[in-house]
Amino acid sequence: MVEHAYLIPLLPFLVSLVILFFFDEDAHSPYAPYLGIATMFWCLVQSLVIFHQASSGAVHPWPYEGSWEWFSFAADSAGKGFSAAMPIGILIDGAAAVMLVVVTLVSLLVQVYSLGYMHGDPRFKRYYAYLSFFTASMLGLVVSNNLLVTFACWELVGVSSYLLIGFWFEKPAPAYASKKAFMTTKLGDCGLYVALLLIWAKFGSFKISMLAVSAATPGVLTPLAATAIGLGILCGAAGKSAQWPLFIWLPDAMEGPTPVSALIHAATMVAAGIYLVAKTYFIYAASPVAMEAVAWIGLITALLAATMALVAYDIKRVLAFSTVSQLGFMLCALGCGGYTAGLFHLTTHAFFKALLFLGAGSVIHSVHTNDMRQMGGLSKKMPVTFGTMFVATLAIAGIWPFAGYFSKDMILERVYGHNQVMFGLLTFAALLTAFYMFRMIFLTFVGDDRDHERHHHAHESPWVMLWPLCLLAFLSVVSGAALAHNGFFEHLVNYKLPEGLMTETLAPRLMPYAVTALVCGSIALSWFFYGRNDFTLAESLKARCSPIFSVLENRYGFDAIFLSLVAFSDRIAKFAFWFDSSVIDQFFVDGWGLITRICAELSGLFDNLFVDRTVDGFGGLSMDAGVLLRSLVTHGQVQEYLMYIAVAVSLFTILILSR
Amino acid sequence: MTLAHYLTLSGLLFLIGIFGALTRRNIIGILMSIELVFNAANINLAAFNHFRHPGGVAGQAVALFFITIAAAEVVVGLALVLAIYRNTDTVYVEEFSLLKG
Amino acid sequence: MTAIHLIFPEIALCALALALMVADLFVAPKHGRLLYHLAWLASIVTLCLIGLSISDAARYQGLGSLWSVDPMSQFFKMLVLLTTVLSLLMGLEYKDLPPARAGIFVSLLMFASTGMMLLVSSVDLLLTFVSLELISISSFILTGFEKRNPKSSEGAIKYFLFGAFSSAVMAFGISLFYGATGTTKLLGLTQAQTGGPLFILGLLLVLLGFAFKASIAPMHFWVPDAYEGAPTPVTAYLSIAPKIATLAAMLRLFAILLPAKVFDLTTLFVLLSALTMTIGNFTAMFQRNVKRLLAYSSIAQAGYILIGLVSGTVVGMEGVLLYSFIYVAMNIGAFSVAQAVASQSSGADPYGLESFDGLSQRSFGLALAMTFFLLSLAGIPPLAGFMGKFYIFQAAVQSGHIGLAALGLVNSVVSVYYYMAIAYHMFFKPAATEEPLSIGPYLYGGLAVAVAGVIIFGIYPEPLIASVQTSAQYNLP
Amino acid sequence: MPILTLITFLPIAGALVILCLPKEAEKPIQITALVSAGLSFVLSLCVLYGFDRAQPLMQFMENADWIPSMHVHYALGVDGLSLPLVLLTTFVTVLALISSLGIKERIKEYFFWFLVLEAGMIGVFEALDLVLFYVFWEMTLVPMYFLIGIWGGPKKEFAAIKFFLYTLAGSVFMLLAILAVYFNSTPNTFDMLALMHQHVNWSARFQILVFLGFYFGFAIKIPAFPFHTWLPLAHVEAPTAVSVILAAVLLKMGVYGLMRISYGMLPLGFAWFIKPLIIIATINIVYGALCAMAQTDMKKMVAYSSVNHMGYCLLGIAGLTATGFQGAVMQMITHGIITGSLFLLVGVIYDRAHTRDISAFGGLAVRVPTYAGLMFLACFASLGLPGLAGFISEFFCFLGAFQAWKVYAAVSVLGVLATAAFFLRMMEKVFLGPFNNKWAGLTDMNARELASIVPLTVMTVALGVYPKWALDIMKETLIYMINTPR
Amino acid sequence: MSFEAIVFYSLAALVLLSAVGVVTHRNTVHSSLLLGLSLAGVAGIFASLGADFLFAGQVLIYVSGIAVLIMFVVMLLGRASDLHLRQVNNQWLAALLICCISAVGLWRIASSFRGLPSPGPAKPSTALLGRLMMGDYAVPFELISLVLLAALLGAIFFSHTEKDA
Repeated sequence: MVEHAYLIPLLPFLVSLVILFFFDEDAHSPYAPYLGIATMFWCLVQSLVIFHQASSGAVHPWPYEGSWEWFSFAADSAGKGFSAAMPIGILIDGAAAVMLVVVTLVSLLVQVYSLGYMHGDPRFKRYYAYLSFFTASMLGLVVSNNLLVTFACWELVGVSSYLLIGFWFEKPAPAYASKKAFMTTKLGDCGLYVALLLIWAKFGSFKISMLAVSAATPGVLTPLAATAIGLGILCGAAGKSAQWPLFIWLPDAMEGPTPVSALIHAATMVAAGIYLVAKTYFIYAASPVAMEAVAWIGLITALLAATMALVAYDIKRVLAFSTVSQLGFMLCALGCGGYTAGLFHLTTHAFFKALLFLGAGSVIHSVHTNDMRQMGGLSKKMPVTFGTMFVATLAIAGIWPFAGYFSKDMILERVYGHNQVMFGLLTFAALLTAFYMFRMIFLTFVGDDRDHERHHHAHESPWVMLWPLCLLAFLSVVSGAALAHNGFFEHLVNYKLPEGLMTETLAPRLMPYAVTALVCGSIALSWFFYGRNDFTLAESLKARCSPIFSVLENRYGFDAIFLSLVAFSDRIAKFAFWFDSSVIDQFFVDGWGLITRICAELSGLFDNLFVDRTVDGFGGLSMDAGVLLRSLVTHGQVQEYLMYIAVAVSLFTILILSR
Repeated sequence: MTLAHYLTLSGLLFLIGIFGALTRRNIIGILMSIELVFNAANINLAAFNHFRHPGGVAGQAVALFFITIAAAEVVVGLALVLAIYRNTDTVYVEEFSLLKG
Repeated sequence: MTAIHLIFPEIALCALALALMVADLFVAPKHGRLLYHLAWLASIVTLCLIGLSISDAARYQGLGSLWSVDPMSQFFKMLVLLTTVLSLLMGLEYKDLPPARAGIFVSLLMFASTGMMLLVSSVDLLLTFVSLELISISSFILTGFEKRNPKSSEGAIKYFLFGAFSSAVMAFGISLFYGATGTTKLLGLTQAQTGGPLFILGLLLVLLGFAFKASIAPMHFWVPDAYEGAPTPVTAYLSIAPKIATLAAMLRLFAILLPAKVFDLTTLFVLLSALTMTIGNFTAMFQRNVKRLLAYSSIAQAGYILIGLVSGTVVGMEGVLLYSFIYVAMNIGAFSVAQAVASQSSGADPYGLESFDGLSQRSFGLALAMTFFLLSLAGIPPLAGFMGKFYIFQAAVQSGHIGLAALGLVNSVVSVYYYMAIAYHMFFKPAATEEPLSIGPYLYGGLAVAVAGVIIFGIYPEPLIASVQTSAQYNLP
Repeated sequence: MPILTLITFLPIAGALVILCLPKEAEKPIQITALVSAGLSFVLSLCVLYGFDRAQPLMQFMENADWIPSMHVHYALGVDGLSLPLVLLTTFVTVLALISSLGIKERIKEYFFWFLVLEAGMIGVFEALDLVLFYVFWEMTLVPMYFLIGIWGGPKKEFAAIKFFLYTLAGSVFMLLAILAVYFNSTPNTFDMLALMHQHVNWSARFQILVFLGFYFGFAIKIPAFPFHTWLPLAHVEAPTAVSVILAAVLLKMGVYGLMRISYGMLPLGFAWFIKPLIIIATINIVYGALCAMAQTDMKKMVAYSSVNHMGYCLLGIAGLTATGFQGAVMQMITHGIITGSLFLLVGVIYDRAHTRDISAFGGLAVRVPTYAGLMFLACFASLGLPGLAGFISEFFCFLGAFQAWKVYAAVSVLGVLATAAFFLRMMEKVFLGPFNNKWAGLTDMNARELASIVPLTVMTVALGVYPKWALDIMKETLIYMINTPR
Repeated sequence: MSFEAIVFYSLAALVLLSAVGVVTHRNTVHSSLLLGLSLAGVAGIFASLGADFLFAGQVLIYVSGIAVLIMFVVMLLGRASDLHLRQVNNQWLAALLICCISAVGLWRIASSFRGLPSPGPAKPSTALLGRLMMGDYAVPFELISLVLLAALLGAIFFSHTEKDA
């Protein structure tokens, strides 16, 4: 099965084309989604089989790599050109196997969920085409054995994200958000682009397996180069995974349909950055600086995003900040040498965050608003949604035995081993997580209904939307324990760090319990503020700390910085164009015009300027010089012309004199 | 008398002719000045023939040609003056201003 | 009376001209056109005679007392005659010439051609001077031939004043030349004779006379006035035949003088060439009358040809020949189109640029032909003008005058500006009238020849170049 | 069979036939034009079929004496560098002609000039003799002048003469350089292939001077900063199909010349200029993108994006690596295809709305989905989205340049970002957001427009997904060019 | 001072003074008369140089031909107002300057021949001239007739009043 893994990205891609070109837009044909869902189901099955094969060690050699020639091109080596092959192929290792399952599963569930959520949308078919296209690109990114192809898919997921965020493009906000998302990630991609160039310059190959071998060979990769490449990739990852300082696009990306947010901006695409860092871990292994940078970026992001989530009222925004924060956890783990921990959290987080988003979608579908202040008390109206979301919240908060407990614990353990200040900060972020997640739950589902009208019309979503929730809830409960069992996950992804990074400072045994206790305290605090149907305390706190609140609500001003950056670049562009049209162009046109005019004045005979009607440059030139020169030679006067001849004669005689 | 005397004479005549051609406003005046230039050339020819190349008569022959050609030019010129006088009623060169660059 | 047989074609042309003059007496004024036909036929007959002299070089080419008949002179004579034929064809379609005076017109034109033919053969300053005078006097009269058009008379009188003045100066120069050498013959000048200030001043004044005829700056001021005033066929004729004939005479003079190392004429002529083409082009830019524009353009073209002259190499000389040939085709073509357009123009100035408005709508073929001529004049491939320029610039680069070549190239860029101004009127402006423009059969024939020349020799110049290479030989000791 | 001659002169034959047709016969004129250009395209496909991709040298060579007395030959041939460009020319011309079927006035003249233009362009890429090269090079000027000047926009006359003078000014220096090369070769020759071996005898000083002469000609065509200012004007004023040709083919002539002549004949001159070249390339990329960002006119924006994209070509060349060269050639092809379709698409909207102002639209994706889809695709291709044609070529350019010029290449990446910025802004303003009811009457693309654009779109995707097809044609030649001892 | 010198100087004075009169005199009729005088002086110079045929030619063609012709035309076209008009244009100063500059050069040339005395009394040259005209210079001689013919044609053409006008 694994040798046909190329089908996994290929089929959705073809299906997206089929849907786009062969299905009718207006007919609300039910086949388009079913075709997509069926394909995704097939992909899931295949992924599960591969996962099974991988976990049972049935694949030899492992990791599996299948490679074909994409094209061959002219390459250089020491000033000599030669024909080099650019491979395209699949590389299935543990991380890929896990990611395949996660992506296909979430995608399948989201597609099913969307049957209900997107029902009746005028661009229903196109939605499915985009989803399939996105999934194909994402899967391509996961399985590719070639960094160039990975980058290609990386960009393609960006485009599908662009298309899906801006799916309801008639509204200005999604249109703007989609552009912002694309541009911000593109900014990060510039770093990745340079990193790719550096990789080629250093290794002369993009094949990941080859790179890994070369990187391990002493002398090939200098620490400086490794740092540069590592930072470049980090740049790309920061863009895609919405890390500080490029996280600004993710909250805005919530303008897209909620299932899309669940799929792209929670479970899969945003994880691509983490995945890429993991895939190129061998480079970071060669550069402690890059590694440290990864860790700190992750940590900063985790903290900042968590604080921002504290004050958000838009349910999807809360989840978006939470996502950013959790991605920061993962990155921090990777930066601390926690390869397994990072990927493990990636996996579990995919399940419960997708669940949270889908649940939020269900809520929004029901009450038609995103604003939590207009919700409240929905638990009675939407018990299934509430139940599943509560499970997810427990999971993300890291309560035993839910999935998040295991992965977060692994991360903290790892970070503790690496740097205890970091550990402290990260633990704080974890506490904040629990706080704001429960704040969300309390505001949404608990207490009184604050908007009776909306509450009255609220209803449980159809089952087509609910059973994906249930399935995800199930996974949120069991996946952590199951995967962590006997080091199953660690064995599966199986990355051996170089000796230097193996910091075996074991965390105290009591640490998990202590953290859990603290988390519980945080939840209790959250209940104290928001769970009692009495917000006076929260309000007074807000009033007292209003500067802090406004900083948080303004996202620490990062949005403003980026806006001013955009404005600045616009100004530069305007200046460049002014320079182009008024300086360079004028220099040539007017310069030419000036020369022409001077020559014409000197040659002395002109009346009517064909020119001044056509060449704009002539108009601005001074006429005074013309008048002056012209008065020297008037027109048509025979004897003045004869004078020239006489002058020539006298010049000749002087010439004779000089001899 | 040396050749220098004759050359001085012809040179002065030449310059007077040039001056006249440059300054006379009347076409016929210009024409007459041009005749002076021709005569200067002829004096040159005759003088050179006499002083430097006494063996032949080429100089005189050329002078004879010049005289004839000058005559032909005068004829055409005067005819043109007549024609243009009929058209424009003037013989002053500055007054010809139909053609301008 | 040595070797008079060498100039039989000239004698024949002259005799035919005299015959036509006499025939005028017997032809009724309304049948004046007959004389034009006879005239161009006569020119073709002479052309055939020259062809004969080329085919039997041993017999009909050689050194006479005052003239040298050699491949180069025959080449230029053919060009002069070709121009004569084409101008006469234009004259057939020109409405403003008095039909009653056809005899005078054609015989004067043929006299002038005779003068030019002798001029290109002449190796004696006296003969040169007399031929020049014959050309000049005929040209004065031809220029003023539209008696009822004051512009024509004015052009003629200006032309005359310049001509008389410069020939007087030239006469003075010849007298000095004679004084220095004791002869008017160019051949057999020895180095001893060519040193002194007397000789040099004489030579320079003689060159001034040439420069006048070839319209080289600063002796070009008569050109636009005379060209604008003259009847268009005469303009076409004057813009080509005297110019190339004079340049041929200068070529011969150079060929004799340069080996004698008299004096660094090259520097002077580099300056003159640069001045001529620059003034011509930059002034042409501001013209609104096509005849004037083409007049300035012809000044500039003379500047280009001078580049070949100053190169002083065989290639440069070939370039002069080649360019002259191509110049005939493109200039006569341009004037023919101008005449055709003006003849059916209702504007205040028939030769104004406005007359060309929308020509492409009225006659695409004519507009296209004009475009070809103009582009050829500008030196855009694949038209013949490019080949000419290419050859000339090639010669300049070869002989180290790279700066001059560069200036020439820059000038040709500038020239595109005003050539394209005509194209602008022809193609971009809407036509004042929609009625198609028709042209007469003879003009059509002349145009066809010119277009064919411009295109064929642009695409396949080899036969022309080959013939130029054989023609660029002269009989000199 | 002299197939290259046929390819080159079939359009001329078509033009002559058109010249003989009466101007009222619109259908026959259009059919003649399409048939002759189409035949030319088919023949160039035949050349592609017969082309030996493993062979780096010239193929299908034709050689005949043209002007023996000046050692000028009529020599044609294609190799991996020129064949793709010939194919591009014939292909794009057919599509441009299809799109030109919408031209309503002065049809005869239009198609006449168009076909002459095509012949000139094909000839430039095939010529193996410098004089022939120059002749074809200049042959493109005049038709372009008329095509812009007659059928162009409001400032067409100025644009036309500016284009003409600018390019001519450049090419006269080229002529001077050609002459210099000729006289310094032994034996004197204009044969481009023979001249490739002459540089061993040439001093660095001479090579530099000659290089500059050629460079003026090429830089103006490319257009390289600061000689690019004719381009926005000419593009904006030209009619759609002509903009397409201008962007897709004409600009390539400059890059082609740089690679074929400057690089091949003047290694020392080229080496001397390599530093300025990389700086110019960087300026072209970043500055071109910035200028494009400031535009409100869609067409002008695309025009400036051409400046930016040709910067990539220069970047690739300046790397002096096989990869960079590959990128440059590939970029020429892909830019031709992508920008060609962009211009066609802008023309579509202009035909309907009579404005190209970005802010005049809004939300058009609802009304004209096909158009929007094609436009999105073209824009994404232009900003270098992987999977579409622009990515691979751009990437190779960077890859090639990066090996020699890390900082410049890295700075140039900013240009990619800026490109994305202005394309996205254009897409947002025109197609997304609330629908502007002013355009309620807008119709989606018709069959003619689809016929002219869809092939380009298909090529965009095809070359993006499977670039092997194009890369294989040029690969061996470029490797050979790099490996030739210099 | 020898007789020869007296003759030369008096002739030269005649030529130059009347030439100055020609170019400066306000009355064109007087100018033309002075022209005749000047030309006659030149004829005298020819005679003193022993060019007897040239002397004859000068007297016949110039003095009695051209000068008289000019006089006729001047009188034909003369207007009373002419006498009150300035006959010299406003660039006379520049012209004078140019002439002075040229004069320096010409003087330099002339002065280089200061030491060249007359080779002796002139021999009669008419026969030689005739032989030359019929010999080497036959073609220019014939050509001159063509020139004169052309001039004649021109004169006829221009002075002929068009009846059909």
